[in-house]
Amino acid sequence: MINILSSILILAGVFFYLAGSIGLLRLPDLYSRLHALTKADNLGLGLLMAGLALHSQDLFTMLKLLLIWLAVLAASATSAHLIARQARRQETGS
Amino acid sequence: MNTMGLLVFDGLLLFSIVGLAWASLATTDVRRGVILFMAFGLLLAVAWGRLLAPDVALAEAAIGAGLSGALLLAAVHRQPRPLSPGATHDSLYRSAAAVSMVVRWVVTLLSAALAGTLAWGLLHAFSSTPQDMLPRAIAENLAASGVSNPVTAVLLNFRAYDTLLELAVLLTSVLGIFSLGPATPGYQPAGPIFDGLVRWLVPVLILMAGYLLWVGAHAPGGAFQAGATLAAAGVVLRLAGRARIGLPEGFALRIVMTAGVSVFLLVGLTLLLLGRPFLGYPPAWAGALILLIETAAMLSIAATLLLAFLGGQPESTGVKAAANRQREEISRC
Amino acid sequence: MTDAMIGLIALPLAGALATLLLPRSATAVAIGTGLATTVAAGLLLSGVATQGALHYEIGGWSAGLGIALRADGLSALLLMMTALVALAASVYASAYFNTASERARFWPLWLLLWTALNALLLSGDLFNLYVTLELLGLSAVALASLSGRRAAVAAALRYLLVGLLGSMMFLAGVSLLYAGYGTLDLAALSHMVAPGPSAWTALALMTTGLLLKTALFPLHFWLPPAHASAPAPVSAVLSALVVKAAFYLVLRLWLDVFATVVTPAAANLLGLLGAGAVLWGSWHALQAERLKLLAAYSTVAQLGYLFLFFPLLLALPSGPARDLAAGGLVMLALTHGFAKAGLFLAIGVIQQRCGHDTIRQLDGTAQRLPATTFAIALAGVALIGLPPSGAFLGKWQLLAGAVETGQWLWLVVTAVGSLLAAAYIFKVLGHAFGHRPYPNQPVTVAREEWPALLLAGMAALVLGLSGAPMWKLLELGI
Amino acid sequence: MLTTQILYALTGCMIVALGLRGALLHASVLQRIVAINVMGAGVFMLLIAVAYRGPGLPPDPVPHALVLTGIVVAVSATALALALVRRLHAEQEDD
Repeated sequence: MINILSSILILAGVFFYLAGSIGLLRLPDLYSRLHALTKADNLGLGLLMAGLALHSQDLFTMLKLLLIWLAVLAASATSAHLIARQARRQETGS
Repeated sequence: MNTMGLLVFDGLLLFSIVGLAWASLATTDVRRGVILFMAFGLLLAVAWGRLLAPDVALAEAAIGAGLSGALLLAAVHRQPRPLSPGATHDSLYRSAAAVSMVVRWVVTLLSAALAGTLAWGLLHAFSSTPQDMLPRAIAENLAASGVSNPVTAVLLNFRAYDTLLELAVLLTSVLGIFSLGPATPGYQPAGPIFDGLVRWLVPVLILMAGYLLWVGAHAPGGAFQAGATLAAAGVVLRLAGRARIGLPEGFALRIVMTAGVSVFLLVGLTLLLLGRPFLGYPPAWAGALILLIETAAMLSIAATLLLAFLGGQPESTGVKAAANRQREEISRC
Repeated sequence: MTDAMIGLIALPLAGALATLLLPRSATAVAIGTGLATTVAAGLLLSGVATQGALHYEIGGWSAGLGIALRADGLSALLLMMTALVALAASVYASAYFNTASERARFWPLWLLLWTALNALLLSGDLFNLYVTLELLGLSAVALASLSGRRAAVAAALRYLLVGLLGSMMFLAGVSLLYAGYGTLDLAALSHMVAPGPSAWTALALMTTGLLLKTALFPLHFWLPPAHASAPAPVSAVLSALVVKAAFYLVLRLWLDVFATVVTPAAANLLGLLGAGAVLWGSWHALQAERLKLLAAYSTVAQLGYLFLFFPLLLALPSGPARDLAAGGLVMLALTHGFAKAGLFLAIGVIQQRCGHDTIRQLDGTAQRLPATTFAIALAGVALIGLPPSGAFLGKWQLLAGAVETGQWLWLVVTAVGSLLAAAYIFKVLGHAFGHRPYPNQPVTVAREEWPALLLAGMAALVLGLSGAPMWKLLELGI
Repeated sequence: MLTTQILYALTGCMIVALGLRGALLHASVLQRIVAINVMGAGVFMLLIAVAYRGPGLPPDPVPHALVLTGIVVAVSATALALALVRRLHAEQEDD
């Protein structure tokens, strides 16, 4: 039961990753690509981590997985912000 | 997981690794090349994990991809912009057309021949029965090595002498960098969002470095991974435009830079004076001595990697290295 | 005696740390370290002479599991030469660098370079050799770029990249040997390595990597600019010792580890490259307009002679004739080490005193700097190979071997090379002895002139006359 | 012979060749430095493949230690090379 549930979560995570990657390749401009990448990948990673946490059945491992997700969340949000701000500055030419 | 699935995974991973290596070298845009190289390094870390080499995976991600990438990106950033793409008079840039088609083909064929010969030699080497004397000897002596992670045992006990010289290599590199000029100017202070990230990320990185150092005795980790993590904390502070990035100054800086080699050498020579072989730790003390050496090494590694990122001696130490380069000529013939 | 081996590595390394931590007394610390290291080299040499080849297991772990240091006649002689040359160059450097900041930057890197040379010559482990090669390469590059001038930095960058390429090839060969034989210990490998695809490939890769580092024609392109633009004491050590360290490794691999794998055809290839180096290097030395460039091209040529010995050593059956040829090779290598170091230091004196090293404008140097001019002449005697220099003995054995094995080509190359060497040396001396009035006292600046004079005298006079005991030592080696 | 080991070792050979080609041919010195790093990574892959003993079996720790050393040596050399490049650019701007 837990195995099936974790598999479903992992597969869902992979699906969001795929969507994010397709978005990166197909979307027209930097902002929407950034949007696709960060949002979809963060969600994908979260689902993946949830799936793995269920699979591990160990509280310490679960905490570590949660920590990884939070760290990546913060890092990717910050870097997306920095990239977007830099692009914006270059556009406005200041 | 079944064998077929793993084979597909290996295929995809290796295909991406070769593709990234190719792409990072095929582009004429240096920045793109460096970013692709960093991605290449991250996938290599996955490959090392796949081949059951977690210690190497950690080091690759932190040093191979992370710090090397940061160094290269900073270099790209400082590089003077060519006047028009493809045409520069800079002697560092041989124009692509100057390398004739013939040379290109000869070099390509040579490289392919190298790959072929190397593969031929390796396949022959693999076809003989694997020589497992050494792993067996390590397993037998692991108990006396003071640590239970075999990689740490090799690095800091069985082949500790290699590691001593390796720390000397790091030191040499930084001394060479110092003699080439002062550090690059710092960055502008970061905005609130990046600064907010830095505020909690740096303590986490420091904590993580301590954890990696400690855990290296019995699990993947150790001085190099820990030192790189600590250096990363400094790099993040530097990128956020902080004036203080955790490096001491003057004499204290030199102490930290040399701590790894000094402590290593002192331990080795003290043991020699006590009638043991050079770097021959008594088994009862081995664990403590290794932790002592690793702590000093971690600090040195972190300092040297961070100094390499700064690209020179921090200005505030007051040594104007570049001054007065022209030698006076005492008399003429 | 084995403690001398540890001393040879630990002393200069500790000295490097001390000069870094105490920059004010760096020169005194460095000279003291140099003296101590030279004593250690002397102790090791006498130890090898009395007890035969020595080895030391670091950490007390048996070779293979741990790393072993080894010293035999060949490595002990090279270590002694390294110590004497580096000590003389240290004395010279203490006068050459005249600002405190220059000295503070120079000494730690200098002693790290010395550490690397000693560690390389003592190492008995393939991967440890890779680490020592990198330590040697990085410290040499850092020292070569010390002046910070554009030409020096550009040459140092190329030197570094070529060196890294060489190291990577060497490491690929090491991986291959480890895959095939499961050990990195040189002594163990020399019993295990058998002809076959993996040994051939490993030998080819490692040799190519090392030939890049030792600058054998046609892989020499990086050497002249790097050696000619480095500070004089650094040039001396780069030409005399650093390229020779890589050569030493080629020799070890070919005669020791891969003795059963190498073929006469492969040795002939090395011989041919050596012949190319002799002719090409000597010719360009003759064309050079600056003294330093002349000395650097002459290094390319002199390394060529060393490779002419490979086909002879492989053709001669083991016995007295082969031992004599091997002895000649080592004699030639030692003589070149002393002579080239002396030549570079002497050029350094001229460059500093005259403000240039253009050969055409040397007129009157003999009157103004008699001792330095004499040093150049003595070094010249050794580079040409005139008696009683060690090079004369070396070349004599080369010729004897060539006649014995009927390999006449090497004879012709040696003759032409020596004639060209005579031409470029006499060109320099001709200018130096040009007209200029008033003689001065023979030695004008003792601390700068004596090191060059002693090194050149060692090459031209002492080595040649001390042939017999040295031969005996070498029988313990190769 | 292990399929995984051979697969990774052969990939290592390819990466070595790619790196060598880039190091010899590349126009920009920064990319030559990247190429040498790629070549190094290829050699490291050979070593890690040599260490692999199959799923579930402990790998040989020696090549792992060698590669760790190699990674640190490589980053040291890269840092020095980049400092030389920077100095060269600074000298050029002075001219």
